[in-house]
Amino acid sequence: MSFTAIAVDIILNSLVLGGVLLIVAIGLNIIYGLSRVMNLAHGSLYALGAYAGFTLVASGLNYFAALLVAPLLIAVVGLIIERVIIVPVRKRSIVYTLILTYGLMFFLDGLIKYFWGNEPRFIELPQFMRQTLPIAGTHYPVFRLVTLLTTAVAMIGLMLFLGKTKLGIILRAASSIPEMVSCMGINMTFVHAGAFALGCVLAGIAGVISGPLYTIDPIMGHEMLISSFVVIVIGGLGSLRGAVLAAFLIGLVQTLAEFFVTDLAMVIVYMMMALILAFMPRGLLGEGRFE
Amino acid sequence: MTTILSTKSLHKHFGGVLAVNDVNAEFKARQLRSIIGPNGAGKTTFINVITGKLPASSGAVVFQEQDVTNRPAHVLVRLGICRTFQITSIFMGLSVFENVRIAAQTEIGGSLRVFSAREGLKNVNTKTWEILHRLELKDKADVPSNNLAHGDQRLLEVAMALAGDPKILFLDEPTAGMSPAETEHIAQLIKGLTDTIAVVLVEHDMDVVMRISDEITVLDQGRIIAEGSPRTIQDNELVKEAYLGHG
Amino acid sequence: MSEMVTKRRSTHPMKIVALLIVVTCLTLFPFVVTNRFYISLVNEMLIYGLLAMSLDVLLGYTGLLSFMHNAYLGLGAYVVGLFLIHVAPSSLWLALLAGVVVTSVIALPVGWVQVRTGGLAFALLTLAFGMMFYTIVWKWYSLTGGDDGLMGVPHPDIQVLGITLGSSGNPTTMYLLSLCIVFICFLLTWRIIHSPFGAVLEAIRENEERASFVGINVRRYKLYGWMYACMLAGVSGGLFILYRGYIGPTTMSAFAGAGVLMMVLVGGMGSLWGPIVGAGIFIFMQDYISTMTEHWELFVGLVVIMLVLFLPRGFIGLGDYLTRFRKE
Amino acid sequence: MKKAFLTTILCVIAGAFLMVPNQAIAKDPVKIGVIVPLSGIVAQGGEEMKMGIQMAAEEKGTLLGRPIELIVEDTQVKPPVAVSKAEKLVFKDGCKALIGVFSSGVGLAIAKNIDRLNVPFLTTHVMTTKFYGLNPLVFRSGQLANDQTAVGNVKGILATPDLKDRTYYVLVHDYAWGHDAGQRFVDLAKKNGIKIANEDFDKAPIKTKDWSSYISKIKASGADGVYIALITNVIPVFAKQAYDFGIQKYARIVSGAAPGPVELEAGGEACVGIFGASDWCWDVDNPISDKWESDFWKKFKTIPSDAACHSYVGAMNLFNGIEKAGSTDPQEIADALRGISFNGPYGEVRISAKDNCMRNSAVLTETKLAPPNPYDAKIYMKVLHTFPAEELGPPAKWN
Repeated sequence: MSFTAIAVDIILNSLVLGGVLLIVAIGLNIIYGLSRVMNLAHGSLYALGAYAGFTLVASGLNYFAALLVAPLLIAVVGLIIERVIIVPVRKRSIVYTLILTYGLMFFLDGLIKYFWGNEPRFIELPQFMRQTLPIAGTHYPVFRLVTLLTTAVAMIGLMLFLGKTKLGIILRAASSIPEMVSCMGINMTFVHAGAFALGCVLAGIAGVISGPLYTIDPIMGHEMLISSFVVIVIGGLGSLRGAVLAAFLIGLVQTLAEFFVTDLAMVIVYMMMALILAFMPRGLLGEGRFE
Repeated sequence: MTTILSTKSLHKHFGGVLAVNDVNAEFKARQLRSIIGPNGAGKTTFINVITGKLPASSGAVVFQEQDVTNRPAHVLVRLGICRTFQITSIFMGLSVFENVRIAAQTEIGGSLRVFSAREGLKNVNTKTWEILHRLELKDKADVPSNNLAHGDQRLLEVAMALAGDPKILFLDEPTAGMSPAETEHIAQLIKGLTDTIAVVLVEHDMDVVMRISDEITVLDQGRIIAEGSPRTIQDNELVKEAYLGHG
Repeated sequence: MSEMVTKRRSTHPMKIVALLIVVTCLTLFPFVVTNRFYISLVNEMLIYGLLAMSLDVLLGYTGLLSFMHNAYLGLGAYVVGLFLIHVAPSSLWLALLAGVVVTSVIALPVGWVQVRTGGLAFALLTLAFGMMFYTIVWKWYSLTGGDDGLMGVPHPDIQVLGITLGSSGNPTTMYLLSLCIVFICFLLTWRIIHSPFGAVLEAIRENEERASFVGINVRRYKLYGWMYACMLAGVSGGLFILYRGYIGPTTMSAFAGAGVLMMVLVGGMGSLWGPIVGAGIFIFMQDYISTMTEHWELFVGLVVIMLVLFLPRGFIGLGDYLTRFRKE
Repeated sequence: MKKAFLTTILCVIAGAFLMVPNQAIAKDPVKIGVIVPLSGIVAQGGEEMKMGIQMAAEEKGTLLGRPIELIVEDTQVKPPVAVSKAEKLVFKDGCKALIGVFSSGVGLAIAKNIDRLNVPFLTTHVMTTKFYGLNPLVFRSGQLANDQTAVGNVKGILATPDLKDRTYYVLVHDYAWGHDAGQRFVDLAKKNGIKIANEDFDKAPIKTKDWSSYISKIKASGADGVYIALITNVIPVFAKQAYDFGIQKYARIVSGAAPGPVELEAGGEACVGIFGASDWCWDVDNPISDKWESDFWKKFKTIPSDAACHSYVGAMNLFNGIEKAGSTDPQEIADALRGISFNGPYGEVRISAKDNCMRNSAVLTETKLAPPNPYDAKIYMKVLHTFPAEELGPPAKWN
């Protein structure tokens, strides 16, 4: 295999990994930025999204339809969670929210185990996505390319939503100057719930696309949660552009590390995080606005 | 009178918005200077930059001929630049005595004595009682500070700032939300502080400002538009315009 | 954070009496119940009690959340175990010292990075760094035995001033050693928490901004608090490996970290003894319930949620509540 | 009041947990501790092992005239957890023997503590070669050892034209068994002239979900064969991802541990064409095997797997050993187990008196689309060759 072919493989792999990381992390970051809740159960919602996708596809739904429906289901679950257990602690110290959502994470994992059991699950893909596509001397799976495309579409959609729609503009305004928004008569309850639902939609999308990418198992969310922390801490808490930068940086570093040193791949990622934070405590693009 | 603290062409911007624009101010020892201006004039931002809550974008803060720009807050406090906040900031879960005691302990020292009882630091206790006495909070020493009335909480914050032995004290709207009687009490107290230290007052209550200030600085859109005695400020056309123009 | 505070400050004589009674009962326990399984179980409660107490120094007194404090128990345990295997199989005190020193040396740069980033990022970073240690321990097969764990750690004799008190392999002797060290650590921590230093930590917990505006170097004191908590965790790790004789990376996993957090929550933050009681309850429940249900995670999650929503001050909160209830 | 109410509820729930009585004590049963993984990555295998042991216990009915009580504990495939579970089973519950164990790490950990536990310990699913003559109380009965599978696989590769002239990329799971299996295969393959692409083989973390980096490495190495020693549940995961990258189009996969039939179903067509040596699969044809299969299917309604089968064989050996010893004394049971033999689904098996490990024959299988079968399996392991026990040998020093 030629050098270019290997390089193309590595670059595509790191883009796919970075893309999934980005969607999960940016959902987490939006919830935090807009409603000041650090949701540690976000990884479990992502897992739930994957299981929802699995069940929908297994019951005969088209993969792309599942990609639309499952995130909405997760959004509903997220709204229920937000209304029922997050609202009561919103006024308390953030430590309580952290602990509460940490408990929620284990609860959701337990629930997943209870309903779907322990065995790994796979989302069946339509036949055309099971092919490989020759690119620069390598054969790359079509569905991985579709995954990349989905990531891009989701991100562009998110940008348009936040930048162009009235709803998105309100949400963004609320994140920078909450006092002003409540002066303008916008209901903060709506902003908080909206942010949570939006984050959950993203978690759901990530869940469905990583179904065929990896395996679906009850603890798939744990690793993803930690990785998305690394992303948003490196990128800067609450900074969306920072998250994009950090996600692809980590995707690349992790893929390279797995290819060349294999054994200590994750350790290298953590070390990189520690180094970046030692010199930039607020992350790459963090302004410390949300501190 | 000697200048104790001055700013040299101080700037602070948030993104594209200039909140503090080329401010050169001087604060003199044993003088009460008020900073006034319409809402959003950059008063709080200005003292946030001086006291180390926010980093300056450019310019310098000079304290006793020493450049202290962008030093961390705790260093400035140890040098003698203390402050209170617009929104009461005290240790809510602790008693009134403990609130002031910690401030005094930090100033006097002994924070690293891990094997002695905290009640055992004699100098700290003496100083704490002295300040509580001076601010008439002595009777409430054992009350948890979250149970205090709003006025007393504001007063407690002043007490904590005083425990740091300030050379210059910044008070951000100390009378906000107080009854007329409480306002009068705290106004007298502030006036009395200038016997020994410099006080900088950010205040909306014009009555108080005009009555107790030695000098007044008027900020509008991050710039100083007027400076001088209460009388000259009252007659200044620019000031009237600034207040009326912005409502 | 004011909800976390216990206002009791004075040392009531009854408290000292109660403490003495508890310690006496614990001392007599292995002579009354001779089944080695139960002696080991209570020993584990004591060790995790020490760990939970050290987390309480961070969470309940400094207001810092560490999701994976168990990582430092694990580090301490691995260091002591490796020291006993490779360096000196018979020097128990030297091994414990090495455990504490190495744990501190590792915790220092981690803490330094963590305190620079502020409160929320601090909590997230404890998780990320915890996972890093977990990954390293789990990957460094040649040193730690990876997933297979560190097995066959020798059981040195316990010697004080040249007198041999017994082997650490004997459950009863080891139990008494743990009890003794946990008790000393408890007294030491109690002293430190009530010192001027403890007052600074409390101030940081109550209002970080105000703390820096009365002249406290917040980052530095957070780091001191962190270091002390990690040292105690190192001690608990040393005891853990001595009593178990083996350790695996599971002890350092995120799930185990949630367990430690839950011990503190169950017992109640900001009281030192509450978390120790919490550890006892937690380990008892774990032993009891995990044999009955495989859905242990569901249970842990539910209890944590319930505690935060309805009983934020844990076991002590319940005690206070009942006292008030009776008065009414 | 709301708080008071909820607090009370919480207390009542906690109280209820404490009030549930410990298992009602039957009339002095012989307690056997079953240590299997019921959560984590190999929970499926653990379930199957449990079924096999249950089947043996029901077939036996009683031991020494007393009922058999199986107490099952979940190891989570984590050695330290397993040791504390073993301690609990022996010291608290009073089990007279321990059986089960998936994963060499877990097996070795318990073996290291066996003198303290002081009960016979019989593993049914441990493959490490370190078990030969490890401890008088420790036995292996059931699964083949790594040296035996390596021999089986190498012999199989040499005997199969499609596999013979390929270059193999070796990828193992990063723990005791994976390391051992990988090393054994590499050594033996080199001796027999089979080409290896990476002698310093890859060790992937057990948690690995995204195999794309490893697959890129396989592609980059130019190998046209892959030797994997992965935990059986992961085989379909790996196979599927490799399939997506088109690896199966030009390369053949040989597996150190034959994949379990239930997992194969999940992998679908991606799992076709995986070779591997095993002791048993339902394609094995003999009357005992056929009867066992149908009994198993009737009882559990799940495809009979090798994990269930050799756990059954192991449990039968243990129970027969206890009967033969005539007591529950650990040393007497151990003495009785040495040299014991049993004629089960995969023929006559014998626990060697020299090294406490079992000798049995093996088969080389290839996964194929299944013919019509009573278990509704879509994929099955077809027997290609059978190797008698003598050919697989353990090292000469034990024979």
